Amino acid sequence: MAKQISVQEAAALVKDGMTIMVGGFLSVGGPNAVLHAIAETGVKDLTVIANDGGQPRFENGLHELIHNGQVKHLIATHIGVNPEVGQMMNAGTMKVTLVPQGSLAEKVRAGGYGLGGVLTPTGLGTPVGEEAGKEVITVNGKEYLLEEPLRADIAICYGTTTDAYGNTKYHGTTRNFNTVMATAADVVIMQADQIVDMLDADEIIVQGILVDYVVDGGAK
Amino acid sequence: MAKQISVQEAAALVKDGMTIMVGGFLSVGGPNAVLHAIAETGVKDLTVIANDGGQPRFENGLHELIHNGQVKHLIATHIGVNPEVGQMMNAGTMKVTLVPQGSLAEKVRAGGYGLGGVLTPTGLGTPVGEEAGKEVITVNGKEYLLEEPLRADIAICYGTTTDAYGNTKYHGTTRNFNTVMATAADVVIMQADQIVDMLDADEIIVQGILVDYVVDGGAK
Amino acid sequence: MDKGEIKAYIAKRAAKEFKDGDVVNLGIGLPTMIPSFLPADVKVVLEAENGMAGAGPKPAAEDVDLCVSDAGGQPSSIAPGGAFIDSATSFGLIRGGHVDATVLGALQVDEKGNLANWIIPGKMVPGMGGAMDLVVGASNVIVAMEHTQKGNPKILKQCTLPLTAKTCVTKIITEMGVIDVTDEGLVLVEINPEFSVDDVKAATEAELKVSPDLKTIE
Amino acid sequence: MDKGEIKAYIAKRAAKEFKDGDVVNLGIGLPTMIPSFLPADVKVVLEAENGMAGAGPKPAAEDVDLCVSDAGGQPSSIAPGGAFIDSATSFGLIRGGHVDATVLGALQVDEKGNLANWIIPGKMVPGMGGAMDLVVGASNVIVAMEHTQKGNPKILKQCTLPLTAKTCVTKIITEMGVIDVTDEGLVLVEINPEFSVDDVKAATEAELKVSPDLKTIE
Repeated sequence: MAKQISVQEAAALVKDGMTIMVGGFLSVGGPNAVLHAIAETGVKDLTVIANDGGQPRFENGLHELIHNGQVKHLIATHIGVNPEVGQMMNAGTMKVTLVPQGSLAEKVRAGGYGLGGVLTPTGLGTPVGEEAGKEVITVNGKEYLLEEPLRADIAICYGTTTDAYGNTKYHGTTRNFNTVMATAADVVIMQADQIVDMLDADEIIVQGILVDYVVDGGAK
Repeated sequence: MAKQISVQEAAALVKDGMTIMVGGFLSVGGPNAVLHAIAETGVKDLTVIANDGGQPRFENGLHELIHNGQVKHLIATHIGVNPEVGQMMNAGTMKVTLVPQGSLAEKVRAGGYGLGGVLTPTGLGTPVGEEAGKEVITVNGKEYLLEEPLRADIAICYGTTTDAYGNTKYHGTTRNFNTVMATAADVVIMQADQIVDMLDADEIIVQGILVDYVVDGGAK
Repeated sequence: MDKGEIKAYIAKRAAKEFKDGDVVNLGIGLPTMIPSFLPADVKVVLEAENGMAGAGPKPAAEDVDLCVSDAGGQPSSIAPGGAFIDSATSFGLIRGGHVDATVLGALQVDEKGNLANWIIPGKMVPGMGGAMDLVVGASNVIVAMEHTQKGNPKILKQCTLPLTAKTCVTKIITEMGVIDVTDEGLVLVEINPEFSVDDVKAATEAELKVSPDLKTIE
Repeated sequence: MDKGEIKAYIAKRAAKEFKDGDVVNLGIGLPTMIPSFLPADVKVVLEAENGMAGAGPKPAAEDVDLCVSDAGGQPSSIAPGGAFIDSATSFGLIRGGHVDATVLGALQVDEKGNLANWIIPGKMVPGMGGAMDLVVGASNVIVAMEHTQKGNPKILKQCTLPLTAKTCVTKIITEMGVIDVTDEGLVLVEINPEFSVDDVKAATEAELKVSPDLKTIE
């Protein structure tokens, strides 16, 4: 069984200097209630692994953390939607590491699934490839970049419906990085719109054995 | 839309010398109707990538192909349940390559998802590792085997329920290798227990864009 | 050509690249205009890298589902036969060659088909998002863009900005014409009759061959 | 010890290794007897590598669902809170350290914790199935087996059969006792009172240290 805790209890698990993974894609499928509570704790020097740098509209919790200066290092694929991220990056107040979106998904999955890395053609011959010091490995005459695994201290994920065991399913495009991130952290928090007794075993997207804590994020 | 064809039409797609992937785990979740039709065509010199060597009971289509001598080379994880496979291997009438089950899943996924391979600790220091000529790559001080991708000419997969678009969902433990194999072949055949007009987009396990042909395997 | 018509003109021509059943990923901006120009008998499956294999049109205001967006974060819908997918699956489909074409904009393209479209160091840093995977994974990579940027060529001998990927572009469609990227370099295969071949060459820094079969864009 | 009691004795002792909520993968044969010996307050989640994170007991004949099997291909069931999974997910969970323990048999184990359990060249070729992944991925690798094979030691100085994995075994449970695999070698930590320490040593080819805290198996 996953333990059900409050948004404040979930937020209190995040400590200064931790590396956290945050699910969501711009304003869809992010664990905003927990992120908002983290913003309120004032925790700092976080390294955040996420798809993007949040979106400065709606109630975007990732944007809030960044805006507050609580993030020391952002590892993401796209930051253009939140101009503040680029400004902080250029001003040197926040370090930003850009990763191709598909490579980020595989790096997190590799971290969660015990792989030492994956070989991808993505990024070859670009600033995120050899130039960034990544190893080039040739398989059957074709070159690939070795993308190493990523893990975090805590993954903060969103789910549409979660059960008492932590099993989770999704509606719409809310899965995004939530599914792989739930595999790749020492502690996994699942913020759900709805918590039910038990989901159908055929319909589960994130397995309950991955989830440590369930948080009621409130129905949308 | 995926094209719906008969089991015989599906079987006729398989030609002498082809490499085929066959979903299923022992007697659960295998595309037996199509395999039985392939057995009847008498096609030969097949290379088969599958979890196991079939089970010599129930209506096991993979066992039938092997028993008939239609398989030249079997790439599998476990052959102990079908003693005939070991006998053919030792007699030299069929080549057998054994692969760890988790590595097989990742090799097929890599083949289907455009990765040049994955790094796994599984098999290090064993006859399927360095001794078999696999490259050892060190990441962050830890050794891994480079497992290269696998692909096939045709993947013959099973699904519980498939829709007109080829979208497929599963009941029970029938998913096994069907899901990754559907990504990793030039032509993908999905034998379904049931074919419906359209599945709920939130419930799909194998995406229709992967599936070329749908075959009605008949309800169990 | 009238500035206000350029994007629609490019999108309309790009729409001719697809056949019924193709799986296509469309970048933000101009490429999203393409579906409205598809012939009635051509239905493409839109892959949205944020989570749909089979996206539908932008929903009417009253039909908006906040849990369904496109890769730009804008409200979207699922098409009949579409499937919701996670990011690892989405990019598996893309990287694995299950997407027939991607259409996207560019800052620069060069003679070898190298593409730069994700960063202007020190100025614009949007990040590559899914672009690097898309241009490596999709079977056809079509750049759909205005031919020049404030009068400066964007089709160059060699890209000067950091690359998105090497030798990935297969075709360039602009308001001036259609250029194939071939082993022998860039070849103008279709032209907008409002321009001459010399006009196109003058707006192109790269060496531009002209197809002996040069056609007029209809 | 009575031959007919050996397997149950080993399974009963192995059942004490788990705490409530542990995720455990059980090999075919003897290990599958373990759940029936778990205390009432210890519920483990059974991972079945063929496709369940949370397997239930063998169903009664009238409840058999042909689409639900265990990794041996035998009818099984899903437990409350269990999830059906595909092979890539299953081994991701295993390799990624999300399985707390695996209990499996062995042909040979040695002083370094090396394990051989998948092939006797020229004779028995069952294949490794999921074993190689399980012993590399699970946090605890418990070998539960009869101490000897037809009187011959199976706990050796060095495995002679092809390995399943190097230095992977953390504990060995037999009808004679419980042996921890430590950096200093094999240490007998518990003993079946029907045997003397010398009996155990005589049945073990590997050097066997004896814990100063040696306990009796209850």
